Parts: sequence; C-alpha cells; structure tokens
Amino acid sequence: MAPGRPPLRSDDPLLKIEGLRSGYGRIEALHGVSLEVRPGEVVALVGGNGAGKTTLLRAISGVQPVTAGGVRFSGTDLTRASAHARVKAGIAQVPEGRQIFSPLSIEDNLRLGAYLRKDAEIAADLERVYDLFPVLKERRRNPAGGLSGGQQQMLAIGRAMMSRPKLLLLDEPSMGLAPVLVDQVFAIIARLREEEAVTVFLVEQNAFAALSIADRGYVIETGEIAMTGSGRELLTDERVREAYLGV
Amino acid sequence: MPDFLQFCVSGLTVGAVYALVALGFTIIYNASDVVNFAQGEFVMIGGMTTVFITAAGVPLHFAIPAAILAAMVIGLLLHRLAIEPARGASAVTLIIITIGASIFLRGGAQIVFDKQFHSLPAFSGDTPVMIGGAAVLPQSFWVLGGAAVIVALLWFFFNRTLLGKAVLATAANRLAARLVGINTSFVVGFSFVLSAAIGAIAGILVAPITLTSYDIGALLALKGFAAAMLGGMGNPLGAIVGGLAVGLLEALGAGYISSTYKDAIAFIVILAVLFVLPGGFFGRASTERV
Amino acid sequence: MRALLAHRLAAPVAIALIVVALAFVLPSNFYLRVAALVWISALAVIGLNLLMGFAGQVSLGHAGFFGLGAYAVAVLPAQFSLHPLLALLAGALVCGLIAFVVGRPILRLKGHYLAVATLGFGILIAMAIANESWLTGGPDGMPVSRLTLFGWRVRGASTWYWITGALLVLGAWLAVNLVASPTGRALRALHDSEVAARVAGVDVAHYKLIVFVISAVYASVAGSALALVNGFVTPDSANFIHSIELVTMVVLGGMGSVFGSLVGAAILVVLPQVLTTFHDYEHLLLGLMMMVIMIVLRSGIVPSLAALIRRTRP
Amino acid sequence: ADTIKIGSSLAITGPASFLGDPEAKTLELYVKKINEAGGVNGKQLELVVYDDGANANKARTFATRLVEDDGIVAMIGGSSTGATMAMIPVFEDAGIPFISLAGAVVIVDPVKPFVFKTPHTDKMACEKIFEDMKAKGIAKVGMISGTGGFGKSMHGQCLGVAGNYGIEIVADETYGPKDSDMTPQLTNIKSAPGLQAVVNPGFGQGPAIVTRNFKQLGFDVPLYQSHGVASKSFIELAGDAAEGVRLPASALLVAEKLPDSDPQKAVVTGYKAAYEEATGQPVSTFGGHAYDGLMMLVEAMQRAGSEDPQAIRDELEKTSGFMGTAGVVNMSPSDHLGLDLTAFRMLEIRDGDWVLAD
Amino acid sequence: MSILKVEEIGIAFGGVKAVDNVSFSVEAGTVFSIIGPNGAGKTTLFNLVSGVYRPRRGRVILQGEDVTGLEPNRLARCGLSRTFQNLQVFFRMTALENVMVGRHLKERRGLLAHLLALPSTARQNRESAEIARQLLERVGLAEYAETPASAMPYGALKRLEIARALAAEPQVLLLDEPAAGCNPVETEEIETLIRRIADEGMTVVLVEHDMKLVMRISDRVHVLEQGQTLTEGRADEVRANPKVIEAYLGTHGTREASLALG
Ligand SMILES: Nc1ncnc2c1ncn2[C@@H]1O[C@H](COP(=O)(O)OP(=O)(O)OP(=O)(O)O)[C@@H](O)[C@H]1O
Ligand SMILES: Nc1ncnc2c1ncn2[C@@H]1O[C@H](COP(=O)(O)OP(=O)(O)OP(=O)(O)O)[C@@H](O)[C@H]1O
Ligand SMILES: [Mg+2]
Ligand SMILES: [Mg+2]
Repeated sequence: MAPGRPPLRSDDPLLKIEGLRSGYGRIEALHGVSLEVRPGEVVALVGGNGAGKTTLLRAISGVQPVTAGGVRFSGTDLTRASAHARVKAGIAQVPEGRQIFSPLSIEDNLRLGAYLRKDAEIAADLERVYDLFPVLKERRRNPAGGLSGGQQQMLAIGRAMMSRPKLLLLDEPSMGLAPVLVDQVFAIIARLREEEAVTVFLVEQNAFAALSIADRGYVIETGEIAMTGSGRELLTDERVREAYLGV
Repeated sequence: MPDFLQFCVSGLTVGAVYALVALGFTIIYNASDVVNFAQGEFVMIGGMTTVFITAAGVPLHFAIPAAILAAMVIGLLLHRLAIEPARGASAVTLIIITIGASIFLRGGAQIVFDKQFHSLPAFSGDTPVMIGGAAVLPQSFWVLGGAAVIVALLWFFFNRTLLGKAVLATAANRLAARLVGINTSFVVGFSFVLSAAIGAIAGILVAPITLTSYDIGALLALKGFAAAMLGGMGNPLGAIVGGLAVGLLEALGAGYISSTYKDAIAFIVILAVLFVLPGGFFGRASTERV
Repeated sequence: MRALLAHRLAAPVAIALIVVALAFVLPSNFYLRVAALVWISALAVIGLNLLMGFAGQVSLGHAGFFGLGAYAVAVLPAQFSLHPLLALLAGALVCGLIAFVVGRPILRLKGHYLAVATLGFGILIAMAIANESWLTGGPDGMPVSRLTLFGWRVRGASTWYWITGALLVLGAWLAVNLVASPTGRALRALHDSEVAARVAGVDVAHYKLIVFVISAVYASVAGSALALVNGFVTPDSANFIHSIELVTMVVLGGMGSVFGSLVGAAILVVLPQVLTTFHDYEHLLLGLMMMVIMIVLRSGIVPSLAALIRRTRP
Repeated sequence: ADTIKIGSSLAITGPASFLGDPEAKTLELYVKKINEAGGVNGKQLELVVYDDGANANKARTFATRLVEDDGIVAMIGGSSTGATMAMIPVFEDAGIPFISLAGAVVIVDPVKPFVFKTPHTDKMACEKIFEDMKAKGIAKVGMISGTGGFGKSMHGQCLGVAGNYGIEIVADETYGPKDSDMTPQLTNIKSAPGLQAVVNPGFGQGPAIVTRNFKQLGFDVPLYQSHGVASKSFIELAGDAAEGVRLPASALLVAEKLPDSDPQKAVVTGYKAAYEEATGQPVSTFGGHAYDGLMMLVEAMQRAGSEDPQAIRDELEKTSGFMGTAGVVNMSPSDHLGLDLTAFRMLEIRDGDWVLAD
Repeated sequence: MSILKVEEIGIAFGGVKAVDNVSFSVEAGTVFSIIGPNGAGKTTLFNLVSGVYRPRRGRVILQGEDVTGLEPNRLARCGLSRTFQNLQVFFRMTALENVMVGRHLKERRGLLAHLLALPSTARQNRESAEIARQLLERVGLAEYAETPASAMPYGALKRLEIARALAAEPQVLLLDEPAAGCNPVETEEIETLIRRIADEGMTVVLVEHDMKLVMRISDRVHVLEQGQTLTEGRADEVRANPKVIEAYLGTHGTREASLALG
C-alpha cells in the first residue's frame, strides 16, 4: 500500500450506491440499483447488451443525470457533485468507446489525465504508462485520432491511470484488445490493486476473465441487480454460466 | 512599386483586424465547437465604450482597460445567460443563439450609445510615416503590433499551458473532458471572456483608423469568419494568416483589378484555396478515421 | 392521434388547413400580405431544410438563389419580354443549373468550410446583382411587371395569398414525399455517416448535389414569387443577411421538420411586424426572443414541442 | 375621424440610419409642435412611424400596413431610394399622397400622380459641383463613389452631365458601403495623369474615411463631397482632414452665417434651433427634408381644408413659393420636386465648420 | 475460385507503414479471418479493400475484376459490403431505417417518382421495410425496430451494422470486430449468424480478437503484424505457430483458442 494513505477499514465501503435510478428522457435505464465497493477490492459487473452497465458507470462519474437514489464515496455524498469534483475526489473512468481527444497528441491526452493533479510525480507516471504501452511512447507527438482501435483503448486506460484514482471505473477495458493485451490489462488491474491500493469497479463482457480476478461480482439485468456473490461463486453459478459464460 | 507598398500597408492593417476577429472565433470554436457570430459585437463594444468613456472626460489610458473589461463582462454574461443554459444543444442551435446575441447586443448598443459613427484620436498622432513611398499611419503599427503580441500569447497559451490544452480537449470531446476532471463550463466561459477581450482590443486599436459605430459588428464577423476558414478553423496561426490574406486580397484586388468587385475577388480566392485545401491553409490534416 | 401526427402527409395537410383557415380570420389586406410573405419564406425554408435538416449540409448563400429567382421575373420580362411565368421557370432552371455546376466542387467541403464557401458564393451573386446596374437597376432595385394569366391581371393581396399559399402546400407535399422515399433515406443517412452511406452504395456526392439543386429551385421559386407579389425587387433579397435569416428560420422551426419550416418563417416574418411598435427596442427584443426560444426549445420549436407532447402523454 | 393620420416608414436603424434617425425625430418633434398649436384644420395630427431599416421588402409591407390597417391619409418618407421605389405602387394604387425623402431622380422622373419628393436630386448635386469646377478651370476629375444606392445613382448622374461642363473623368473608383480603408482606390486616382480634383459621391461614414485617406496620401488637389455628408458628424469624423473640402448643400448647414437679407434664413435658423434643442444633436440636412415634407403637407391640407387624400394631392401639386430648408419649392403637374439649382449652396469646411464658399 | 484477391497492397500514414505489401486470396463461400496485434493494420486493410482509402500500391481484385481505388459506393455495386470497428451508425434514424438504407442499391431510384410519391415508391418502401424487418429479426434486434439508433446499447449497434450490411445482399462481407462488446453468449449468437451466412454462399472476411470465435469459424486465418503478413493457414496451424503465440495470442488467446478447437 502506498505510504501516506490512511488505512481504510475494509468493511467500510469506498463506494456505496443506493436505489439509483437513471435514464434517457422518458426511458428509465436503471431501476433502483444498490451496490457497494469496499476499499482495495476488485468488483466485476456483468450483464448483457443494454442491461445498464454503461449507464451506471456514467452515473457514478457524474455525467449522467440521476433521478433518484444516491452515490456515496469515501463517506461523502456525491449524488449532486459535478463530474470534476468526483475526479478530484478520486474517481476515474475508462469510458465505453474510448472517448479519446482525437486531435490532441497522445502525450497531451495522457497529460490531461492528470489535469487536476498538482504534484511532482506526473512525469514519472507518464513514463510508467509508456512502459506499459510502448506504442504510445513511440507515437506520443502524433494526434491520438490516428491510433488503431486497440491502441486507443490503451490510451484511454493510460489516461485514467494518470489521475492516480482511488477508484478506477473500467467500462469494457478489454474491448478491441488483442489477446496478449487482454492478459496484460488484467495483469495491470491486479497490479494496481496490489501495489497502489487502487479499488477497481470493472464492467466486462469477458465475464470469465473478469470474475476470475474479481473479489466480488454483481450481475445486472435490465437495470436491476439480479445476483451478487464472490467472483468464484458467480463463476460456478449455473445461471451465470449459462447466461454469460456460454458454457 | 510605391503603389504596391501602399496597397500592402492598407491590406495588412485591415487584415490585422480581420485576423483578430478570426482569432476570437478560433478561441471559442476551440473550446466549444461553436462559431460565435457575436464576435463582431465585441469589437464594436471595445471601440464604442472607449469612445463614450473618453467623451465623458476620462483619459484614454483609463478608458481602454475599462472598455476591455466591459467587453469581458459581456462575454461572461453571454456565456452564463445564453450559452451555458443551452448546454448540450447542437452546434447549430448554439450558433443561432449567438446570432440572436449579436442582434441583441447591436440593439442594446443603439440604445446605450447612439446610431452615429465615431472616431478615436490616434494613439501616436496622424502624421503619416513614409516607407518606400507609401504613406503609413502610425496607428497601423499599433494595429499590427497588437495583433502580433496577441497571437504570440495565444500560441503560447494553446501549446504550452495545461489550461490551453484543456480548452482544446473540451472541444474535442466534452464527455471525456468531464471524465478527466475538466470543469468544462468554466473552460467555455473562460474562452468567451478571452475572445471578448481580444475583440475589444481589436476594436480599440482600429477605431482611430476605420471609425466605429453600433453596427460594424456584422461585417467584421463575416470577414473574420471567412478569414478563419481560409486559415484553417481552430488554428490561431491560421486565423492570423487568413485575416492578413483576406485584407491583402481586398487591397490588391481594389488596387489592381476592380474596386467594385474587390470583395468578390477575395471570396473567389478563398473558394479556390478551399477547393485545393479543403481544410484551409493550416487546417489539421484529417485525423478522422474509421 | 399520434399515428396521425406521424403520418407522412401530416405536415402538408396541416399547412393547407392553416392557409385555408387563416383566409377567413385575417381582417385586412395587410394581414393577408404578411401571410403571403410567410408562405413565401416558408417555401424557401422548406427547400433549405431539405439541404440542412435532412442532408446535413449548410448553405449560407441561399439568398443568392432567392435573389436570382426574384431578378429572373424582373429582368427577363423587361429585357426579353418573356412572360413572367416563363421567367419564373427560367429562373428556377438557371438556379438549378448553377447549383448543379457549383455544387460538385463546393459540396466536397464539410461543415464550416462548406458554410464559408456557400457564403462566398452567395455574396458573389449579391454583388453581381447590386453592381450590374444596366441589367438590374443596381442597389436601388428595379420594378417587376405585373403578372397576367390568360388576360387576367393578377393583383390584390388576397389573390397573392392564395397563390403563394398553394405554392407552399405544393412545396411541402413534394418535400415530405422526398423525405419518405429511398432518396430521403439516403440523404438522412449521409447526414449521419458519409462513409457508412457510401458503403451501403449511396453515391454521396450525387445525392448531395441532388438536394442542393432541389433546394436552390425552392429558393428561386420563392424569390420569384416575392418579386411578383411586391412588383419591385432590390438586392436585399439576395444579400448575406437574408441568407442568415433563412438559416435562422430553419433552425428556429426545427431542423428536419417541414412543418417547422413554416413555424420558423412565420416567427421571423411576423415578429418584426409586432416588435416594430417598440421602436428603439425592436432589435433588442428580437435578439432576446431568438435566444430564449433556442435555449428553451433547443431542437427547434416543432421537434421540441412534439417531444414534450410525447413525454407528457405517453 | 377626429385625428389626421400621417404615415411614415424610415430607415431608423441599419446602414442608412443617419438618414432615418433625424427624419423620424424631426417628424415626431414637429407633429407635437403642430398639435400643441391646435393641429390642422382643427384636428390633431397622428403620426405612425415604422422602421424599415432601408429594406425594400419591409418598407413595402409597412406601406401596405399604413394604408390598409392604420388608415393614413398621407405618407412621408422612405429614406432610401430602394425603399421608396418599392412603396410607390402601394400608394399609387391606394391614391394616397406620398412624399419621399430619398435622393434619386427616378422617384419623380417620370412623374407619378401621387408621388412627391423633397430633397435635391443627385443630378442637381453633380451639376452644382461641376459648375463650381468649371468656374475654377478644373477639367480633369477623379471620382471615387460608394456602391450603395446613393453613391451609385449619383455616380451615374455625374457621368451623364459631366460632358455639359467640359469635365473629363480621368479615374473612376468605387468602395463598398461598409469599407474601412480606401487608400488603394485613392492611390490609383492619385496616379491619374493631369488630375485636378476628386469627387466623392456617397454617404455614411465612407466619405469621412475617404477624406482621411485623402489627407494621408498627401493629395494636392481639391476634394468635393456630395450633399450626402451634409451633417456635422462628417466634420467630426474626418477631423483635420476635412479642412478645405467643398460640397453642395442646403442653407441649413450655414443657417447663422446667412446674410439677414436671405429669405431662407428665418426658416433654417428656426428649424435648426428647434431640432438641436429637442434632440441635443447637431442638425443635418436629412432631418430638414422631413421638415419640408411635413410642412408642405400641412399647408396643402390647410389649403384644401380637408383630409381627403385626393384633395391633399391636388393641393400638394399646386405648392408654390414654399420656403423650406432645401430652398424654394414650386411644384407643378410636370415637376413633383419643385427645386432648382439655386436652392443648393456651395459650402466649404474651414476651421471645423461650414462656410459659404466664395 | 477466389472471389476476392489482394495483391501486394500497401499504404502509409506520415511515415507509419500501416499496411505493407500484403497479399492474400479468399475462396468464395468461406470464412477468412484476419488477426493480428493492435495496430497491425487489419482495419486499414479493410479500408483499402472497401475503397475508403486508396492504396498507395498493389491491387484489389473482386470477382476477377480489378477494383483498386474504386469508391465504396461503386464497390457496393460490385457486391462488397462491410461493418465498422468504430461504429458508423445512422444515429438519427431508427434501427429499421438503418437497415433500409442498406437496401439502397436494390431500390428503384427515380427522383420524380419519389417527389410525386407515385405508388411505386410506396411499394418500394414497403418492400424494403419488410426485408429490413426480417434482417433485424435475424440478428436478434426485432424489438428495437422502431428505436432510434442513438438509444440503442453498444452491443446491439454492432449487430445493427451487420444487418445493414446484409441488406445489400453482398457476395463478400467484411466484418470488423463484430463481437466486440458482446458477452460469450451473444458472441455465440453472432457465430451462428456468420456460419449461416457462409452456408448460404456469402464470403465472409472477419477481423476479430475473440479467439474462440475465430478459431471455430474460420476456414483460413491470415496473421498480420506491423502491417506485414506474419503467416497464413488453417486455424489449428496458426494457433500452434510460436510466432503467432508470442506476438498475438499470449496465454489468454492460446487458452481461448484451445477451448475452441479442443
Ligand atoms: N443515449 C440514449 N438514449 C436513450 N436510451 C439509451 C441511450 N443510451 C442507452 N440507452 C438505453 O439504456 C439502456 C442501458 O444501456 P447501457 O448502454 O447502459 O447498456 P450496457 O449494459 O452498457 O450495454 P452494452 O453491453 O451494449 O454496452 C438500454 O436499454 C439502452 O437502450
Ligand atoms: N488515418 C490514419 N492516420 C494515421 N495513422 C493511421 C490511420 N489509419 C491507421 N493508422 C495507423 O496504422 C496502423 C494500423 O491501424 P489499424 O487501425 O489498421 O490497426 P488494426 O490492426 O485494425 O488494430 P486494432 O486491432 O487495434 O483495431 C496503426 O498504427 C494506426 O495508428
Ligand atoms: Mg455499455
Ligand atoms: Mg481495427
């Protein structure tokens, strides 16, 4: 664990969501979702297309209006907080569809990941991301829009890491990544947790891999939490296997 | 030859104003993808406020900062009251809002000020300086120098500061900008204030040469917009080059071809350039890929 | 009810009903004239809306076509003793041809670059009209000879009300037909993703050109109608401010809404008539109302209100 | 009706607002004065003014509104020629007298039964200028004209009459209504061989900039402006550069400097004082045109003793010896302007003020 | 007979040789997969073949005809269609309309008939809608028919693109990561779909990182690395190639592949 961080009691949730409702106009996509993520955990969220996973992550980051329910983070109520206040509080997201800054250079993309940081270690962190994804370093002066799909995904992950989050939200991080890199990304997630005490909330279609490294998991179906348990429990659950693992 | 020089001086001076208006477009566009058609009104507010404050007996060197401040306040209000409430609307909607704002500001200026033309005393006198046979007003140096300083500062801002990058990021992808912690509403508001200030400075610098009145904004917006596109939208250097080029084209066209069709000549050249370079001189090479 | 509103013909039928109903309500020739001006603007706006709202291509030079149409019925009868109706058709043809010729290179440009190119193009037309006084009467304009049909002199506000109203209904009908056809789908598709449209086999350049030509013809016919109604033309009808006005009408009423085109035109034509009584405050109020409408009804009046109705009455 | 409704559509805003604004203020001021003095034929006047921004289509709509909805008996205004021309058919059809305040000669030539106008024509201005040049032995002239309606029309008129005065146009340049720098055009004019003078038809701020650029380039020939700059603000805008500029204009600008014997003196000093007191702005000849129109109309109504538009028209046509700010007006069935060249004075700017030239 | 042939094709972007001298040929009615690390040039290769980019060198031969550098809409006429890795959906249209656009080339396109709403146009619309509905059904999106595409979840949009591409009844269909964003169950549905398409005689060229899908379905696999061909062969050959394992598969891919192939 990084020095200087106050040890959190691990049964005190870092993120606590209660009765969260959200939607798009007239259509409600989340019908009262409750879940929690404790410090230092990796929690996986699995569900089919359109179940509401992305909507939930967006709501946690404050870029999706919430109609009812609440989001607490580190003991403070963030339900009404602005998106940038949430980043400041330590929440970072790797969004669905990558959402990179296409016209800006790769380095600027990463540098903006640390937008709210003022410390002296930004340069070192930049190097750390470059070590993980050497292509980014090679092309760091080029506009990010020219990167291939998978390369952009690496950039999005790197950018989120640059903010040194307490809680990292990942929306399908392995999408579009070559299998070698899938291995690598899951290894990175594990390492972030081990070495830097980053808490991870992970949305994955690659449910097998996700549940394998997760401490706990939730299953979401049409905007509601349908099931929860430890990663292992879910992996062995008949219904989960049939609906999401395809075995 | 002296004729040619005279045309160039004339073109560069007028072009510098277009350039400053184009810069104003560039900044707001960079932050928000919006073409702010009220940009010309900032130029008007700068000039007219200075005229009226000095007419009230305030010395010029106090009147100028006051006028710039006034424009900045109006820029901020424009953002807070008209742009921010429409957050999330499409770019065309926002553009129509800025057109509404420009009509509103013009209507307001006609009440607050008047409908007359006004001039300001030149900063360093009216005696022309002869350069290679061309008679140059000292004020032209103020205009060109002012434009040069502003573009240098802006270049630094966008390329070397994190806030500058944040402005670009906000335009490139608003959602992602919010997700990395950029206060996008602040960034866009800031860009309105900044371009209001630049517009006002332009208005003050040129008022002694070109005169000013409540309705000079529309034409400047038109020319500034064309200049910005000729240079390549979003690029400060492009705005400057585009502005100077439009000014020069008009002057040389008027001098050598036809004064009646000088605006047409400028637009024909702009069209020709865009057909060859669809992104203007400095438009970013298309990074769109599928 | 909802199915009715969603029907393809809802817009032209509604417009026709409005034209007929208003004829019985409007108290004087002045009101009939204002209404005729609304119908004329709406016609041009429907054409522009096909280009902007459906195909997603801006034009800041549409008043150029409007002006050409207006001057066609002024110049051709005066100089070549062409019948005004033939002049109207000739104007539409010429505008279509010009659009066809300039459209190909211009429409290769995108977004704001397209905007500035069309703007420049419109300004060229406006300048030519204002400066070639020998043909056009210059900045002060020229008179238009009265339209005679089969020996009958067309005159009077109410006659023009019906003629322009009928033109508008026809224009609206053609527009909704187009939108609901395979061509309309191709146009809407290229608006959203050119590359996907091309992969689906849509010849993007060709379709952009088609809609550009169609919208130019709409503008030209509207311009001719205005000239005939007024009996006089000035270069104002072709100038840049008028182009901006047309675009504003499109957006105000609602991009991609044929009925919205009428609403947008009505607002920008009628509002100044109302606000003129506020004298010095007219422009202040006009600008303010434009801003407020766009802030509150940000997708344009008609689409926003439609969405609102759908939300409140599920 | 218990009031007499008079209509007006003026360019109160927009590019020609320096015309419409003083015109509107003048009409409002004098209608009030007339009403306070008991009105006309025992009835109060009611003025309905619209702002057409010099847009012909708008003007046409307002004209219809004034006739159809407001029920006016007479019309004053149309600041610009385009707006006036667009409105003419409405008033001709309705049979309502229409006194235009715009410049071009086409308004009253050919004569239309119900259309009159008060300002001098652009053709007269050209003649006045060339007369002055001829007297000074000037023959080779450069022209720089605005491309707006006024400048364009006067440019054409000047070309038409130049021959009559032995004047040769050696350089012919133009500038747009909103241009802010005319040095390229003036540079070309300056290099025209044998240049003896420069004429600048145009109004608005353009002539002020021309005058400034003229000085900047160090011309050594006289500069003639048109009656389009006949307001004090021209001198203010052009500053020092205005010294020595000559122009034809009405006596209004030099009201106080007229000899007491001048029959026009009483009218112009009276109007000038009233206008400047009421608005706090310096007088211009444009407001004077509105004054002339209103007064002629009032006199015609008084002579007719009725508010019947046809009767007013007939009396307007009979106007004779009317002393206005523009000069003495003598109308006839073949002349709906009624001014001659003597109504124009040649003025020069000296020490920042108008003076009668020699 | 090879229906699609690529010969020594190449393109570069500012120094990056995105695709460099790649050749392959695809037999009609087979599933041909292209795999390779991120940035290997797979999507670029698709862009070259489908006419979105013009190759700097090399040729594309479709059904025996040289179609190098033809516009995408011309290629569509020649029977080529594709989907996109980064979604290219008509977001302002409903799912049904999206697929109807795919029918474009099969529709009669008389402008006058469209303007005047002649009965033929209505018939045309009904026909296209009918077929589009069947296709939505086929990719499992029937419930979304009237939903605006902007309101559909990511995974559904990928399938919407497939339906749109199928609507053109192409001979050759290029699919760029069709299973991205789908969970294993949904991926299996896509697999079934592709298999049925191939069985009907359509040729499928597939780019995909899901090794289970690739290994199970492909007749041949072509491996790219840094713009160049690394190897080509049957799925089981490729999977066992140590160079492929090192550059691309890693442990995750190898495991998936062996799960697939047993
Ligand atoms: N912009 C939108 N407008 C309207 N409805 C939307 C919008 N985005 C998503 N939805 C709806 O909200 C629901 C949840 O979508 P969401 O994107 O959160 O699903 P998801 O679980 O992330 O799916 P996927 O695995 O495909 O990414 C879906 O029913 C979808 O149709
Ligand atoms: N328009 C472009 N501008 C600049 N570089 C480009 C462009 N298109 C592709 N590239 C570069 O070409 C290389 C190949 O990209 P491509 O998208 O084809 O990869 P890919 O194999 O599809 O990767 P992924 O599996 O991540 O989708 C990459 O390095 C990419 O950055
Ligand atoms: Mg999702
Ligand atoms: Mg790819």
